[in-house]
Amino acid sequence: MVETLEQFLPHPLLAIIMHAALPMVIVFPYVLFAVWLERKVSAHMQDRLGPMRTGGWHGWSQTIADMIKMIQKEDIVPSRSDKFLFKFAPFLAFMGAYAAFAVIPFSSEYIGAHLDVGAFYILAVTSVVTLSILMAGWASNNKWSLLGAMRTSAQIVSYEVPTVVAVLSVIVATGTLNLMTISEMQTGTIFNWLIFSNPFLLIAFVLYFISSLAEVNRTPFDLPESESELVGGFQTEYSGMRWGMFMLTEYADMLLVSLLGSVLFFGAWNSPFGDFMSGPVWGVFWMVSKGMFFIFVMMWLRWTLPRLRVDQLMDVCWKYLIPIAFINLVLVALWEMLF
Amino acid sequence: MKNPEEIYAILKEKFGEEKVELKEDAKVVPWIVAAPDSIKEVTKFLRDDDGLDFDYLMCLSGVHYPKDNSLGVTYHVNSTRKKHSLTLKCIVPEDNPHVQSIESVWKTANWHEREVYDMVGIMFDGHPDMRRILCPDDWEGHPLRKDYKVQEYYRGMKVPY
Amino acid sequence: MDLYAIFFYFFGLLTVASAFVVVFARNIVHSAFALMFTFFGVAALYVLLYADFIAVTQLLVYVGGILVLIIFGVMLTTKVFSVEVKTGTLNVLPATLFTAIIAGMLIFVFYVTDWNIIPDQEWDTTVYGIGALLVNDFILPMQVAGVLLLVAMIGAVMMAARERSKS
Amino acid sequence: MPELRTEEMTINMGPQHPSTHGVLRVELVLDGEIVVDAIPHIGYLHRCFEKHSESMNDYQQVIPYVDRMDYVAAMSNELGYAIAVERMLEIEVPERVEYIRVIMAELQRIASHLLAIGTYGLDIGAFTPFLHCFRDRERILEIFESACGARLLYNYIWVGGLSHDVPSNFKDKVRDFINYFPPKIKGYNDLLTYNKIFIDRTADVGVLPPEVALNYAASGPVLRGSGVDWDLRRNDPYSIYDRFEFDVVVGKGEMGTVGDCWDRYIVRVREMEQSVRIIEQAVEQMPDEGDVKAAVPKRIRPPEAEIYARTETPRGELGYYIISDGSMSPFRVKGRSPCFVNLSVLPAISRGSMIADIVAIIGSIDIVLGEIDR
Repeated sequence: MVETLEQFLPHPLLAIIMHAALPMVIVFPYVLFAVWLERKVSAHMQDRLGPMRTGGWHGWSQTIADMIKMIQKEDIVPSRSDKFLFKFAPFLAFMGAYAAFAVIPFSSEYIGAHLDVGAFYILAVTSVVTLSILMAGWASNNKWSLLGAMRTSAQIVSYEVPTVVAVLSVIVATGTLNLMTISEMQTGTIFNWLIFSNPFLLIAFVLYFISSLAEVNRTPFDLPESESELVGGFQTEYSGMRWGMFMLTEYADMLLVSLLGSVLFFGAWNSPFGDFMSGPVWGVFWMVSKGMFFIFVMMWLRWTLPRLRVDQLMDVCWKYLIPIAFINLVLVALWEMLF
Repeated sequence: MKNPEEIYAILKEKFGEEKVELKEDAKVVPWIVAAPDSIKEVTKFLRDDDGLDFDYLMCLSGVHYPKDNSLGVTYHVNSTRKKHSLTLKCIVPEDNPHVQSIESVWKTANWHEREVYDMVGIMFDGHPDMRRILCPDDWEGHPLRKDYKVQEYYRGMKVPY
Repeated sequence: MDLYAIFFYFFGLLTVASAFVVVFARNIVHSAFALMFTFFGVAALYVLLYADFIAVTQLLVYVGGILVLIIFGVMLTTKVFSVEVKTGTLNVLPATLFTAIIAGMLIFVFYVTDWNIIPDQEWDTTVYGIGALLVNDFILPMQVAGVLLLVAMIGAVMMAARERSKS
Repeated sequence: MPELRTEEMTINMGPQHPSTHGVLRVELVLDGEIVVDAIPHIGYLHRCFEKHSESMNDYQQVIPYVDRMDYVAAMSNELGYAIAVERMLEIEVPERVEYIRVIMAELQRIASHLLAIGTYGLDIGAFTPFLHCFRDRERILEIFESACGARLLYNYIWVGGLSHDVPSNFKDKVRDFINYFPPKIKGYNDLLTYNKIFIDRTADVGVLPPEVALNYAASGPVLRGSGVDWDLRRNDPYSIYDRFEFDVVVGKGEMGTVGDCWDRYIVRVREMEQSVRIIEQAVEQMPDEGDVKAAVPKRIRPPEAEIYARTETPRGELGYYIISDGSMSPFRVKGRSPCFVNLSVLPAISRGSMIADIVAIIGSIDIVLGEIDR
């Protein structure tokens, strides 16, 4: 795809930048939509209507208005904070989240970087978000923020293990780390999807989904923010667009794990109806709808469940998810050997 | 179930008339006045005696009696098992307001006594943490005294608005 | 100057500059965060050398693991709740000597080495090669490393558990 | 192995913190996430209720101030004060007034408990039950609004009666509510009470043993959650509570230890069911016609006397210690607020728990700072 762009643009560097910026076209409108959707989903679960006024139909432009408001807000930097790190952390967070989109195959024709270590790369690059949260928490010079940051890092580092092992199950089954190749392997009908190809991959998916919830700090694992305990966790001192960047990161991360989940288990950009409604453009549609479905499930869980305590969170990870994940990995490998 | 007169009889036998005194002419319910330096023993006895079994300190309030130039502490105690209750009082002079703390008898007295100290200015001897509770630590005066005058300035802020 | 060179110099500069910050920053938390950019730069240089697997491993291990650990260590050991986490300069003379010796050795190696320019060619991915080598030729070292890490992990758990049971 | 040196950290929870339910400040001494000590600091909302009352020219004038003590259960506060003054005056209030008062007080108890369990869910991290509770609380507030025009601070129960009569469709409205409400309790139970995570978060947390609870003079759901069978509506009946049949709910330690947060929570949920029972009986027995004011003189002048009268509000034993010097203004009005006493238990039950548990414990005590600081 870079080659196509190079034909129209004066300099190859421009083509590369254009190519790299393409996921933005999906991520930004998605975040605006997802925040609106979160409000609507929560509202309807709680017998409310949610935003109804802004923009007319069901308040569709509420988040756009909010974004404009946030940009206009005064940029408050606490006087005793570490100014540079405080200002830099939100950007680093978004960088980490966005960099991971480079290897997501949005359709059969578009992938940011055709990397042979795609799945591995995503797991590596998302750790930048952890660092940025630590940075934000420490630079705020606020005890609550630091506690939140500590919790986040402990949580993300722990839950990385079951996530990686669950992803590894898929790698064992497919024999490649390249996400495009994994997607292409699932072409055909819905039964070619990896989740239906191996019963243990179904367990792997459940593990993946639970631990990815923790990776992106969503309820019931939203301890880093945990409004009722830590005020706002690492983002307590943030306001305006810097806070908005964290929000953007959170939703971008949600999309990322949902897309990765659909690539690894649910046939990526493949249509569930075989050849019907398939093709590069439909690919984007299927990819995004699958991602949105998992995001909806995440919202559903968020507005249903209470929050775990920090020791229970660690218990869930180390005592249940990790042993199950490892046993499951062996079973996946056995199944692949036998059938 | 015992009425105040019966309880008084038991207390008089135990502590003697100089320590406890019954006010029978009081309206609604009669009360017992105890000496401020023996209130701890009296309440401990009330709590531990099998026949009385007062396990519940309902209320502890401080009152200023400007007519007699004295301050008072009123204890309302109750027994959840024997189902009787009693009003107990300590009267101390305004210029030397010291009462024994009963925090060790009923833990709930801790905050109540702090409140009385804060509002009326009675010192409780033997209290582990005698600080103001509702007003700031450096507030002047005790607001519930009848002759209380609000201070003009608190940390540079004008107080009477 | 082609794109490759631009990227190379950019990442080379990033690596060196942030390494300088690591050494000279007065605030050790700043040092720790600057270390992240050094690791990034190194990872990017690996990418430019067509060593994608090593690059990603670099990110995963150093940025995701070791750096988080370092920052945790920094935050937990010093006075956490103030931004002034300052370091002083210690042992100037031994450090200078030591650095000079290492620098001399490196420069010596640079001069002695017979640098070959390999003609540009289409590079294949390294993942399969590394995988095959790890499970065929180097299976024993890999297993030994695994056992070592396991022992270290059990040791860490033991230490933490002892601490807990005492309190 | 050398000893690992750890430092304790002091952290301020509040006065601006989402889970302290107002302007409470708790000074936490932490060892990591473990709480070594929790010291509540109160007084941020002190509005001199007692001093104000002493400067009032009339006993009736105290009632709006009483409203503002426990501002989410204003009816119950008014009822306690009215009963105290009526006992001093030795007057009887009309039958119909007593029924209306009981209905109002019990509706208020449901409203207050709804708020308590809703915000408790919020403390634990479940947002949805909170809004469901508010939806149902809204119906009660509507009934109150139709009766007295106010939704939060009613000034409705006066000494010797009510400020004015209930509307003609009052009984129907209350009946509608008691038909509507019980299925909703099941909804809360499904959504929150028996949720595994919720149980994990609250069971065995902040255990308050019954002896300690009595020694601290805890009352209301906090005391009953510890398994002490004590309810003033039954043990020291006031108004006409002796005419109704209802159970006193106590914590049994179903999910953990007796006296843990879950027990205190479930007492509130089950008390709502009992309140519905009381309202049902009261609506059936309530006379349709009758006066809503007793023969009270326009200016109340009680004899020289003193009284301690206590009632069971949603949060526990609310006592008024009133001294009259025979004049028109009260000589001393002391409000013995249940939250003030219940909160003093906090340091005793929170040592050794985690930060998240502190939130759970404060929520389970269900404090209203307006009443603590007065």
